[in-house]
Amino acid sequence: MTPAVSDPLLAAAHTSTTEAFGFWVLAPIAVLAALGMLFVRKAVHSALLLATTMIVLAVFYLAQSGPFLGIVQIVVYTGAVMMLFLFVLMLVGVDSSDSLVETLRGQRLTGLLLALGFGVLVVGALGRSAFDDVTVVGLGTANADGNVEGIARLLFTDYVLAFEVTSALLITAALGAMVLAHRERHTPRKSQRELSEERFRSDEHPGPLPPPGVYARHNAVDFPALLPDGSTSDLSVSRVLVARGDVQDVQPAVETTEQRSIEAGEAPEDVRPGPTQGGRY
Amino acid sequence: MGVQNYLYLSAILFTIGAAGVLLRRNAIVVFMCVELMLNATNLAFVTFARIHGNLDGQIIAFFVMVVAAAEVVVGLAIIVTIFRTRRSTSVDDANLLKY
Amino acid sequence: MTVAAVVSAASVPAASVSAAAADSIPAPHIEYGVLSPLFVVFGAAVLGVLVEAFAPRAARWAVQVGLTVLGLVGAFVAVVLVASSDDWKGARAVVAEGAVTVDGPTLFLQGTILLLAFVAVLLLAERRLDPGPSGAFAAQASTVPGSPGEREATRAGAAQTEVFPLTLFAVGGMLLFPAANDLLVAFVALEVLSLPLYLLCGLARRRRLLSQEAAMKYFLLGAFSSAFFLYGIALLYGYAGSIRLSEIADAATQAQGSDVLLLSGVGLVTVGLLFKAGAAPFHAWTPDVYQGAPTAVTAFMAACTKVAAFGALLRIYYVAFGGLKWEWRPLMWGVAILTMLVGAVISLTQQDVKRMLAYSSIAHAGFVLVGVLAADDAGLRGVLFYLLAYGFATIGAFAVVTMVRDPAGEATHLSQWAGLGRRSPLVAGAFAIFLLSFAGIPLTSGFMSKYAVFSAALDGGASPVVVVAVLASVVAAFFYVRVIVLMFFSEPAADGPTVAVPSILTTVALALGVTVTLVLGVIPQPVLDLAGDAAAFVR
Amino acid sequence: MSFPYAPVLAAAEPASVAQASGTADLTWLLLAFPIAGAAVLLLGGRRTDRFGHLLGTLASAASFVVALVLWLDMAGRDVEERATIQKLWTAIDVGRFHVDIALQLDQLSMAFVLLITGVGTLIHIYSIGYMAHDPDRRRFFAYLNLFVAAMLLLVLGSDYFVVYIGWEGVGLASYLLIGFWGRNPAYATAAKKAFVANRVGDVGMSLAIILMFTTFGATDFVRVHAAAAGAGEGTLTAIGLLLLLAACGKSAQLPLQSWLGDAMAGPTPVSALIHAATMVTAGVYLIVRSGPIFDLAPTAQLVVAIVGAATLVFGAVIGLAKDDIKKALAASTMSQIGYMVLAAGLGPAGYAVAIFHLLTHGFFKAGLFLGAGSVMHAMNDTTDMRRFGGLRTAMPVTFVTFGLGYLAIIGFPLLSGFWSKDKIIETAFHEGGVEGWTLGVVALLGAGITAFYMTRVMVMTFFGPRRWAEDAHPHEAPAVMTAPMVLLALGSVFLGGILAYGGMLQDWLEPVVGGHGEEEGVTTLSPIVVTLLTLLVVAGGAAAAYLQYGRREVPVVAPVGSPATIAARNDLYQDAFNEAVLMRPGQYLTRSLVYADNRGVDGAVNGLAALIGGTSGRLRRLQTGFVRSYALSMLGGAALVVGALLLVRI
Repeated sequence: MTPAVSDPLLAAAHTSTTEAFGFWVLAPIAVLAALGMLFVRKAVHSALLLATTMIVLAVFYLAQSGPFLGIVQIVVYTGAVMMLFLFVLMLVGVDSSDSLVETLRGQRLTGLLLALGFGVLVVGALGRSAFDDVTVVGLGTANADGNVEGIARLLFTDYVLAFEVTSALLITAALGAMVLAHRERHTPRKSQRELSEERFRSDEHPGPLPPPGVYARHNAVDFPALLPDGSTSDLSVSRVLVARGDVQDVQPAVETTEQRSIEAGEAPEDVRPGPTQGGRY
Repeated sequence: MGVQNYLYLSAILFTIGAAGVLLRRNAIVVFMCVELMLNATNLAFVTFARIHGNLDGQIIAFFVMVVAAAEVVVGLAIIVTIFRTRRSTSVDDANLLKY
Repeated sequence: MTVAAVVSAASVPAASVSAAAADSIPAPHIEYGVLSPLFVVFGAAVLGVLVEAFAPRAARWAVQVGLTVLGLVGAFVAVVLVASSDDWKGARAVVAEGAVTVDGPTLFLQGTILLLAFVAVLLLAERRLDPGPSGAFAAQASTVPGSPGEREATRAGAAQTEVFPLTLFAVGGMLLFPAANDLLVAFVALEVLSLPLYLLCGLARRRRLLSQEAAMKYFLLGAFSSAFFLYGIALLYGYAGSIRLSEIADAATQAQGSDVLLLSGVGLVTVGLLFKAGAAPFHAWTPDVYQGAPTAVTAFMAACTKVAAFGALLRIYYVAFGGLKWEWRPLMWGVAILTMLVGAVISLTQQDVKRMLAYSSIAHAGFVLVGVLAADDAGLRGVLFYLLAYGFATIGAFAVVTMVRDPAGEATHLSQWAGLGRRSPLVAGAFAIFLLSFAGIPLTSGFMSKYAVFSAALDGGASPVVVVAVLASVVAAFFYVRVIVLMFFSEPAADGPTVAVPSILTTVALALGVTVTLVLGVIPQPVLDLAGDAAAFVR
Repeated sequence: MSFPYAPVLAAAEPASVAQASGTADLTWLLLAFPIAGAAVLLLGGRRTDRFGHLLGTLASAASFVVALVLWLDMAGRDVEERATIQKLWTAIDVGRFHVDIALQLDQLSMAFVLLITGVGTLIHIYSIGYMAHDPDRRRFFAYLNLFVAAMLLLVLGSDYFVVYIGWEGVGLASYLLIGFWGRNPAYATAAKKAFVANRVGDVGMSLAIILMFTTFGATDFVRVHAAAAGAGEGTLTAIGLLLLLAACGKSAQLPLQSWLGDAMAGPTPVSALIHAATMVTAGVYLIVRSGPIFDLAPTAQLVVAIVGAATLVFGAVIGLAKDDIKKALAASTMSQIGYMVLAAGLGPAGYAVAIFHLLTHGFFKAGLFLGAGSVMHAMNDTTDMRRFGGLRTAMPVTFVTFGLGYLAIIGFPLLSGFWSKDKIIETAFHEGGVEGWTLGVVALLGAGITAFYMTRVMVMTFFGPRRWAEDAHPHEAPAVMTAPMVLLALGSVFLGGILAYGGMLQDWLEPVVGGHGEEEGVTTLSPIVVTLLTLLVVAGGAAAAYLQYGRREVPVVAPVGSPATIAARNDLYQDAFNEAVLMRPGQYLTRSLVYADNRGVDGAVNGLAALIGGTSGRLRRLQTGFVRSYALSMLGGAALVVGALLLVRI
């Protein structure tokens, strides 16, 4: 551990004890979160773990004299990009989870081995580069006018062309999202009037359906309503319940044929009321 | 502690991201692993910037974020389109083109 | 045009950040004249986006095609002006605050890309082969294929005219990629050219499942390779403290201590470049994407992306890693040999024309790498010529693919091509010319380009690679000739595909392909001279 | 693919041929007219249907006029200054490989240019009538123009590479024209056969060019011929034999002769122009042009003479039995070109003679073909001579012109063929020794057979009773067709005499092809004796044929005949031979490759091919279609790339 340097300008040149402490606390969290991405089943969990890693990295940016980047990392990356990921996850079903059984033969083993080999190579290369001997210049001088000013100065001189060209990238992204996701309407939207006319002309039930439990001994959802003639209305119970055979017996005065079939546990073939049943409520 | 620890961390994160691309099947998660790789790269850039004492590294990291944002938009749009057609985001299901 | 606005707008926030810093930021100097090809293309693309917003739907297709063609032609004129003007000759160097180098190779490659893009746009704009307002593209890509929504969009005459601005953005990225003088610009250019391509791949009207699959594969693998490219940049930055190519070269030559970091960086940057160029072992995406993408887009990718990727590869390797020749050459030997063998050998058993052309493009990437190996101006000249010749032949070949159709769309299975020469000798003849050029038969451009790169590599001392290259050419030639025999000397199937009559657009594209292939085969000298004059990188 | 080996010989800088200037600057116009004609007709499409035939004819005629002007200009200059080279542009300049597209107009090419444009124009005119009812007449004329341009390039190129371009061009035009009526599968097969045989020849040509380049470091005539003396005889023999292979393909010589008969499937003017007068003589041109190489490679030269002699007899024997008038004429062409090749194989003594026979043959054979076309035209496109007979009264003009051509080809005294064929036989005897005697006797014998089968054609077509089909109403062709026939007939009568007068042609060609050779030769038989002998043999052959076909009834259905006749009718089993020796193995190879493709390594029929096919099949399986597998291969590749680079440092 290098002791902190007193000169504030060079403060960033060497790691302070505080920084070292922060590193050793946060780095394992980042690695664990990253590893977690590989092994959790649910995509949403992966996303949250990634966000964790990103926030840790943001802290590291702050610690390494990059306040601007640290903030941007949180605002843009964790804030915007990860939100986009989450939105899409919502869209495709937030519950979606991977089976962790590998289907490609040998993929997992070779993949892990290769990744390990690659990691060893890169870490080894970094290790052999002997940064221990290199004097870390630190950003004290570069950030003398402030980090944001320093970045701005470079951005609008040396990197101005890249900055301009990035605009093309952003336009492309917007255009791409439009192309793949936006659906243009090719027929005029129907007015309220047209919709209602359509509904009444169709053979569908035009008004509200009778609620369950009307005139019954209970008003629970699985008790069909009783009609004035004492028969039950199968329109009043959810079709799901009918299909499951969960409809309770209300002991009507007159047993209808439907009732009998429900009692027998047979689901009516067409649960939606046909046109002939239209008048039976 | 030497600054190279940040570099080791970035290499490790990069490798984990790469492994994730190979192992995960959900296209969105695969893509998140790519994002992890980019983040690891950014850490390396920031650390190198500190070592060299110039801000170029931070600028590049900044650009990477912008580029990644654009890439995310396009990528997710593609994935959503595929999901609409196939009702699946598994990369293994998209397997018509082969041999 | 818009660029000026961007610059002035950009400097405003910088000024407001800190009054003290504001006056100390010097106004950036951008040589608009020399960079005009780039700005013309991007400007046309932005205009195209505006057209999408404001032009009536019925007029959009025509306006977009016109605008795109105009943009490409204008940019080409600008390239010619820059290349010939005396005023700008002095400015032929590092411009735009050091971000871009405009030198011989840049101008030659930009000219090549613009010409090829022009021909590819003709194919993109073809609407007679696949009748309907949207041509070969989905009426509306956001609808699920086969759904009522899609039928409705088709009925309403929708067309995905965004294809054209997307293409222009991609072309803009391609123009910038080989000109990039620092690795950040290279990375941004790489993304600018890739993102539109990912999108374009998924827009096919027919066989959309395949098309979308291609888009996803291309996108995921492309993003994966970008990450490697970027990590390579990080390592190089860590080594040299800068991402300027020249400064990396300087740092490499004045190396003190360990250069492991440098070499790892070179390796990872190479991964990204070889991926775009379609070289083994990073070629796996090529066949799938080429097969799935709409054929016109495939033609565009196969020709223009390859030129841009190899241009950037050449610049980065010659300028930044020039001093490391002895380190990277064994690696490139291996990659070139592997690429040629994989491409040539696997193409033998392909049954699908587009896939076969994809493998052929892999093999050709290997042949071009042979020229890169020479690592001198002769090699550079050979590669420049090769890219131009191959680009025209490959677009022409894909143009033929778009014309051979059955009721389900393009008939790409090779067995369906049997006897094509009997039904339509002209089209089959054109395809045969392209195949002969791919095979490197004399009197076609393929022969001259192979000769140019192989002889440069021989002089550069890479004779074993050249031997393998010749063997691979023989294997590939066998296959090409077999296809020719299939087309001309076997009986056509009764229910085989027909050769649809295209509009003037595809006809012109095809005619250009044939003409350039033959002319470059018989009188290649003017173009060789041009490439020779251009073949020197400014550091 | 040729590689820049260090050239064995530094090619001498040429100085012997002057750069074109003055009128000779017009040389390029010769090519420009037909190229422009073809381009307009092909690109103009249906719009040019109405005037296409006229434009095509005009282009050819314009070329002929230019040729005449150039010829007069050349004749007006001193002998040493006659040859000129017009450099158009530099085609290739890569490393040590330098090729100029340049046109060399010397006495030899001048003769060819006049023949090609002259006969070509006549045939263009004839085709206006012959193809009048074909809806694709414009396309036909476009191809004809294309052919003329390519043929001119072939004879004008100053570099073997340029000749090769023309060589491929005439092959292409010939392929297009043979298959012009390609809807008929038999015709398409014929086109394919021609295509394949020519490709075999082309391989020889391209190998020869590569060999020249590696030996001499150059491929243009001047430097190659100047440097030839310094090369080893082995190399020169190899080059010579490869050139001979090329010549065999183009000129239908053994063993690549089989395509010519089938090529008669094309329209008759095509047969006259390409398969009688011009293209098939390209092989002779190539051999004569490469004289300096052959002169230094006696073995190759002897092979040339033997091939010529063998083809001469072979073609003549086939001609004996053919009932199809065009096929009989094709066999005769084969045989006559055999004469030329034989002469060209006799060295400097024979070159001029070969060209002499080539020119006269160009006239009378074109005339004969046009006559045959006229007959077919009159007989509803029947080609079977057994259905002809007694046509002399119905078609007097055709009869006379065909008859003059007939007399010329059999060598009737004082007609064209008499002078040139007699000269060949004479030169052969002049060689002396066993070779000279053998070749001479073969040539003499060939003259007899020629007389026999040509008399047979003549008698069966124009004399005897009418054996026409019921619906045949023979009539004379329109003037646009008969006029060219008359002109060609005049050529058949007088051209030989004019060119032979005082050795005019030989003097003209001498600067290019070398001396007469009469002085050097061994006098075995005096010329008078040879001439008399020839006349005797010819008269015998003609008389025998007359007795066979003129005095007896010719059955409408061909009799079974002796085994020899059957063999001759079947082209001496050339196709069977080709099939057994050339095609079958090729087919087995192809099939085994396909099999290997399909079955992977199981079908290890053919070692390497199977290996490659199998490897391909397996490697293909690596392309699993799974993104994750691809990503795996990329990560592996990345690790390999980085590892390989770092390996240097560890």
